[in-house]
Amino acid sequence: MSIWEYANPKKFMALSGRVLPWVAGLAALTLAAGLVWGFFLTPDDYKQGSTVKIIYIHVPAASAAINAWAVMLIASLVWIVRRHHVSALVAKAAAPVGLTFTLIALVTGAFWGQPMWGTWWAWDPRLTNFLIFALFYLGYIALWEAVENPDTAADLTGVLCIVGSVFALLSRYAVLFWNQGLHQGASLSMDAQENVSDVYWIPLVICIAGFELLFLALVLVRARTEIRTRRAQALMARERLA
Amino acid sequence: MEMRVSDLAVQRGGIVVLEGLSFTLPPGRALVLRGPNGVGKTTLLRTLAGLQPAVAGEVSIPAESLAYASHADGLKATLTVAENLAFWAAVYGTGLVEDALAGMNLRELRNRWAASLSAGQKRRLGLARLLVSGRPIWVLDEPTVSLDAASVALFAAVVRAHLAAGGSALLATHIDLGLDEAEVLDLTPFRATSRAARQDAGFQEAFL
Amino acid sequence: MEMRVSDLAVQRGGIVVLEGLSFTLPPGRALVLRGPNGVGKTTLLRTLAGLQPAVAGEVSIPAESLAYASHADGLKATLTVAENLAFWAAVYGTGLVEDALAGMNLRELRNRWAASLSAGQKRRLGLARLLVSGRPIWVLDEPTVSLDAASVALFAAVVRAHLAAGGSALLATHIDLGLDEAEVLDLTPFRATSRAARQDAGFQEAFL
Amino acid sequence: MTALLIRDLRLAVRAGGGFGLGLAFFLLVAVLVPLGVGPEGGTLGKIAPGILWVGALLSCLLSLDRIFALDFEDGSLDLLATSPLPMEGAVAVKALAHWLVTGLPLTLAAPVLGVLLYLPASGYGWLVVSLLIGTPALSVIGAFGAALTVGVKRGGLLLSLLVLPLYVPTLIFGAEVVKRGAAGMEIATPLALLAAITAGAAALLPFASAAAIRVNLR
Amino acid sequence: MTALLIRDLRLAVRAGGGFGLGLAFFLLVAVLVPLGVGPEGGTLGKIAPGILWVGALLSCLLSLDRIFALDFEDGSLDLLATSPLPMEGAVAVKALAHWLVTGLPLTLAAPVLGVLLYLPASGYGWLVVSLLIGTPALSVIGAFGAALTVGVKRGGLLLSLLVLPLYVPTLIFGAEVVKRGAAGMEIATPLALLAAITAGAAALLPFASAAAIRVNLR
Amino acid sequence: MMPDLGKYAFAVLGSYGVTALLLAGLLVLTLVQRARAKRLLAEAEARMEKADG
Ligand code: HEM
Ligand SMILES: Nc1ncnc2c1ncn2[C@@H]1O[C@H](COP(=O)(O)OP(=O)(O)OP(=O)(O)O)[C@@H](O)[C@H]1O
Ligand SMILES: Nc1ncnc2c1ncn2[C@@H]1O[C@H](COP(=O)(O)OP(=O)(O)OP(=O)(O)O)[C@@H](O)[C@H]1O
Ligand SMILES: [Mg+2]
Ligand SMILES: [Mg+2]
Repeated sequence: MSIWEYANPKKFMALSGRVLPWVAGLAALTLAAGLVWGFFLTPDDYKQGSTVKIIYIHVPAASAAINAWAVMLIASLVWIVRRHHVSALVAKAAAPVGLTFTLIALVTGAFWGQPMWGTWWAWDPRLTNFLIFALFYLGYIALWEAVENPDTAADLTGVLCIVGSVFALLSRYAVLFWNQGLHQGASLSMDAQENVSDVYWIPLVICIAGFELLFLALVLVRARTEIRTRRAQALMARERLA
Repeated sequence: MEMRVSDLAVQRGGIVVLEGLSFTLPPGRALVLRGPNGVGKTTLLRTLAGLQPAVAGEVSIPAESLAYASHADGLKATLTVAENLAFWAAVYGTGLVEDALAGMNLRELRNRWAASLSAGQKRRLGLARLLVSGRPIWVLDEPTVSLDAASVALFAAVVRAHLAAGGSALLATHIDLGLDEAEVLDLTPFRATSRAARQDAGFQEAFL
Repeated sequence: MEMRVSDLAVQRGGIVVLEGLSFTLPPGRALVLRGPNGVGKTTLLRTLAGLQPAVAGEVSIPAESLAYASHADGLKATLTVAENLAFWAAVYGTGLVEDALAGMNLRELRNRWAASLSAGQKRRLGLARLLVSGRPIWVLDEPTVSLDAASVALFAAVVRAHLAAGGSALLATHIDLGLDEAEVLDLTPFRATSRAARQDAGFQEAFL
Repeated sequence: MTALLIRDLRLAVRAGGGFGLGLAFFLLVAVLVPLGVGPEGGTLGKIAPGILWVGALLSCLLSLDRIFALDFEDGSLDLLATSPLPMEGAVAVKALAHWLVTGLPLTLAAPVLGVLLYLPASGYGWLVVSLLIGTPALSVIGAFGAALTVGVKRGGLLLSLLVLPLYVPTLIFGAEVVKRGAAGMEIATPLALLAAITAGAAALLPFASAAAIRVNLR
Repeated sequence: MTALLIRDLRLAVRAGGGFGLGLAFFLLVAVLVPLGVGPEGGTLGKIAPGILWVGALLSCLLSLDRIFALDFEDGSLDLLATSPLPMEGAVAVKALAHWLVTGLPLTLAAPVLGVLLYLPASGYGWLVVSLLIGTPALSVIGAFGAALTVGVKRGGLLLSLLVLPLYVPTLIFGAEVVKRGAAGMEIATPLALLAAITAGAAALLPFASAAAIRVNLR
Repeated sequence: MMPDLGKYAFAVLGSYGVTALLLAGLLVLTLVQRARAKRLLAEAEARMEKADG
C-alpha cells in the first residue's frame, strides 16, 4: 500500500485516530520527563547560573518551529503536485503550531538575553531571522483566513509557502551579511554540541523529542478538526441544494 | 467553429450545481440558456469561458474563438468610450473600433468618460467589446440587463448579423431578447441531484 | 403620506437632464417611470431620495417616510443574509427581519454569506431591505434586474401588498413588472432642451 | 448607532476585514527600520520614540480608506444617507470603530515593539499613555480625510496626502511626550496639547466629515 | 502587450490614478521622520540611507493593490484572462507599469529627499543606483503579493503583511549599498546581490503570480 | 524541592511561565475548535440521517 492512500480523508481519520492517543501520551511523558529532569535535577552553569535551564524550552521550541516550516513546505508541494486534500490541511494545521513555537523561542530567548547580554532584544542574525520567520507564519495564516474558498486558499497558501521558503533562505543570507551577531559566541559556554556536558545534553535531547512529539500531536488534532469542518461544510452545502 | 459540450458537470463553491449537460452550438446558431435564479447559468458560462475547471464531461471549443461577457462590463471609468474599445481592439489584434461604435450606437458618446454613462449606456459599451474582439463564438451572461427596448432590439439585430456572418452565440437571460430563431435550453432539468455524480466532484466532495 | 413633485428639474454632471416634471403619488398607488437609457431616471430617483439637490421645482415628501433602493444593493459580502437584514432593521428601528425573509423567499438562504449568492439571490436580498425599513414610500431603481420570472411575480405581489397596506411605490424600469394597476409615466417628453431652463442650472451652466 | 458599531466591528473581524493587520503593519515598520538603519542599539534607542509614532501613524493611515470606501462602493453609503441615522453620528461611530480595531490594539502592542527598537525603559509608560491619548485623534482626522476622498476611485494615496499634514501636530506632540518621558523630563505641556487636539478633533470634525460625505454622494 | 502597458500608464496619469502619489508619500515619510525623531543632523545623517530605503519600500507597497484589484473589481481581469494575452505576460507588463509610475519617479526624486535627511554627499550617487537596481524587484515581488490577494476585498493590509517579509533581502542589500557608499567603502558585493535578486525575481515570479491569479479567478 | 534559581529567578520562571501560557493558549484553542467541529459535524450528520432515512 502506498503512503498516498492516507491522503484520503477517511483513511487519514482512521489511522490518525488510532495513533493520536499514543502520540499525545508519549509527548506528555517525554516533555514531563525532560522538563522535570532539566529544571529540577541539573546543576547551574558556572557562568550562566540558573538561566541555563531556559535551554530546555528555547532550543527545542526553536528547532520544532523550523521543522514545522519544513512540514508545511513538503505538504504544500504535495498538495500542488498531487492535489491530496489532506496534505493541504496538514499544512494549514501546522502553521499556528509553528507560530506558537516561534513565539516561544523568541520570548524565552528574550528572557535569556536580558541577564546574559543585558538586553531583551538584539538585532542578531539568528534572532532577526526568527522574527521574519514569525512574520511569514502570520502572513501565511492570515492568507488562509482571508480566502473563503478552501481550494483556492490551499493553492494560494501553497504558492506563498514555496516562494516564501526561497525568500527565507535569501533573508537568512542577507541578515548574516548585514550583522555578524552575538547569539553564538557572546556568553555561551556551551553553544556547540561537543561543548555541552552530558549533564545538560541528555535532558535537552529528551526535551527536543518531547517538543517534536507535541508538534505531531497538535498537528494531528488540528488536521482532524479541519477535516471534520470540511466534511460538515460539504454536508451542509449538499443539504442546501437538496 | 462548433462548440460541443457533452455530459458536462460544473461546480460553484465546491458544490456541483449542474450535471449531464450536453449540447452543440454550430456556426450561425444562437442558444438561449434559461433557468431560475441560482440554477447555475453564470457558473456554466464561466466554465465554458475557461475561467474555472469543469468537474466532469467534455467541452470542445476551437482555440482562440470565444469571447466572454460577464455580469460586469470591465470598463475603465477614467478612459473614454473610444479608448476603452481601442484597448480591447489592440488586445484582440483587430481594428474594428469604428464599426463597433457604430454597431452599438455609441458614436455620439465616443469622447465621454465611461464614468459619466448611464447604466444602459455602460452596458452598450460592454457589448461593443464583443464586436471588437472579432471572435466567432459569443458567450454572454445577461447581456441586456438595464437596456431599454430600443437597445434590446439593436442588440438583437447585432446578434443576428453576427450569426449571419457565421458566428454563434450562447446567451443566459431572464428576459425576452426578441431572438425568435434562437433555440432555448432550460437548465432546470440539469440541476445536480444524483449522489453518484457528486461523489468525486468539487473539493468538498472528497469529504463526503 | 403623499409625495408631490412640481415642475422639477434635475441635473447630472452639471447638465440639466429632466425638467418640468410634475406628479403626485398618493398612498396605495404605484407609479412606473419609463424612458430610454440615459434619459435621467436614476438621476431623478436620487434627487427624490435627497441624495442630490434639485435644480428647480419642488419636492414634498413627508419626513422619514422614504426608502430608496439603487442599482447597487449595499450588501456586505462577509455578513450572512440574516445579519445583513438585521443591521438595516436596527437602523430603521423595526424588527421585521423574519417577515422580510419570508416575504422575499430567503428563509433557506438565511445563514449563507451574501458573497455566495447568485446575482438574482443578491437582488432579492436587496429588495428585502425595503420590507425591513417599514417605510411607506418606496423609490426603486430597476428593482427586477437579474430576477427570474418567478421572483418578478413574487416582487409584484410584495409591492401589491405594500400598496394595499397604504404604502406607495415609484419604480424605474425597462421591463414589465406585471403591475398592471400601476400608472406609467414616460420621461421622454421631460428631457431638458430649452436653453432657458438650463440657464441657472448646475455649476457648468453658470459659465454658458 | 450601536447597530452600526456592531456591524463595523463584525465586518472588521470577519475574513478579509483587516482586524489585526494594522497591528501587523506597525510591527513591520518596527522590524524594517532596524534592518534598513542598522543594528546599533545607541542610534536605534535615540530614534525609537519618533519611529514608533511614525509607525503608528502609518498603520492608522493604511486602514483609513476602509472607513467609507467599501460602503460607498457597494452602495450602502447611499442607503445609510437616506436612512434615519444622522450622518454626523454615523461618521463618529465609524471613527470609533476604526479606533477600536486599529488605534487601541496598536497602543497595547507598542511596548513590545519598543523592545525591538531599544526604547529606554523609562519611556514605555509614556509611549502607551501618549498613544492612548493621541490615536483617537488619528482616527477622527483620518475619517475626515476618508470622507473627503470617498468618491475618488482608490483614493488611498490621495487620502494619505491630505491627511498626513493634519497628522503633523499629533505626531510632534506625541513623539515629544515619549522622548521627554524617556529622558525623564517634564511632559505636562505636550501631553496637554495632545489631549486638546484629540478633544477638539473629536468634537468638531464629525460635522465637517458628514458635510463632505453628503457632497460626495451628490 | 504594449496596449496593456499604454492603458495602465494612461490610467495611472488620469484623475485619481495615483501617479505622483507614491512620490508624495515618499516625500511625507522623509518629512515626518525628522519631525518625529528630532532635527539633529548627526543622527539623521546616520539613519538617512535606511529611512530612505524604508520610505521607498513603503511607497511602493501602498500602490501595490492597484496592480490587479481594480481590474478584478470591474471585471476586466476576467476578460483579460479570456483574451489572447498570456497571463504571465500581462503580469509582467503590469509590474513594469507599476515600476514606471512608482519606482522610477521615486529613484529620480530620492536625492532631493536625501538633502532633507542630511545624507552625506558621497551617498547620493549610490542612493540612485541602488534604487534603480532594487526597485524593479519591489514591483515584481509586489505584483506577486497583489496576485495572491486579488480576490480578497480590500486586501491592502494583508498584502503588506505578505509582501514585506519578501522585501527584506532587497531592503538590506539596498540600504547597505547606500550606507557603504556614503562611508566610502566597497559596495560591489551588496550591489551584485541586489542585481541578482532583481533579475531572479523578474525571471521567475511572473509565473507564480499568473498561477495565483488564475486560482483567484476560479 | 524547588531549586534555588538565584538572581535569575525572574528570567527562568518568566520563560517557563510564558511558554506554559502560550502552549496552554494553543491547546485550548485547538480543543475548542475540535469541539466545535465535532458538534457541527454531528449535527450535519444527524440531519443527513433524517433526510436519507
Ligand atoms: C529572542 C532571542 C532569541 C532567539 C529568537 C533565539 C533563537 C534561536 C534559534 C533559532 C536557535 C536554533 C535552534 C536550532 O537550530 O535548532 C537557537 C539556539 C540556541 N540559543 Fe537562542 N535565541 C535567542 C536568544 C538566546 C539567548 C539570549 C541565549 C543564551 C544566552 C540563547 C542560547 C541558545 C542556545 C544555547 C542555542 C543552542 C545552540 C545550537 O544548538 O546551535 N538564545 N536560538
Ligand atoms: N461559495 C458558495 N458556496 C455555496 N454555494 C454557492 C457559492 N457561490 C454560489 N453558490 C450557489 O451556486 C448556485 C449557482 O450560482 P450562479 O451564479 O451560477 O446562478 P445563476 O444561474 O447565474 O443565477 P442568476 O440568474 O441569479 O444570476 C447558486 O445557487 C448560488 O447560491
Ligand atoms: N458626469 C456627467 N457628465 C455629463 N453627462 C452625464 C454625466 N453623468 C451622467 N451623465 C448623463 O446623464 C444622463 C442621465 O443618466 P441616468 O443615469 O440618470 O439615466 P437613466 O435614465 O437612469 O439611464 P439607464 O436606464 O441607462 O439607467 C445620461 O445621458 C448620462 O449620460
Ligand atoms: Mg448569474
Ligand atoms: Mg439608471
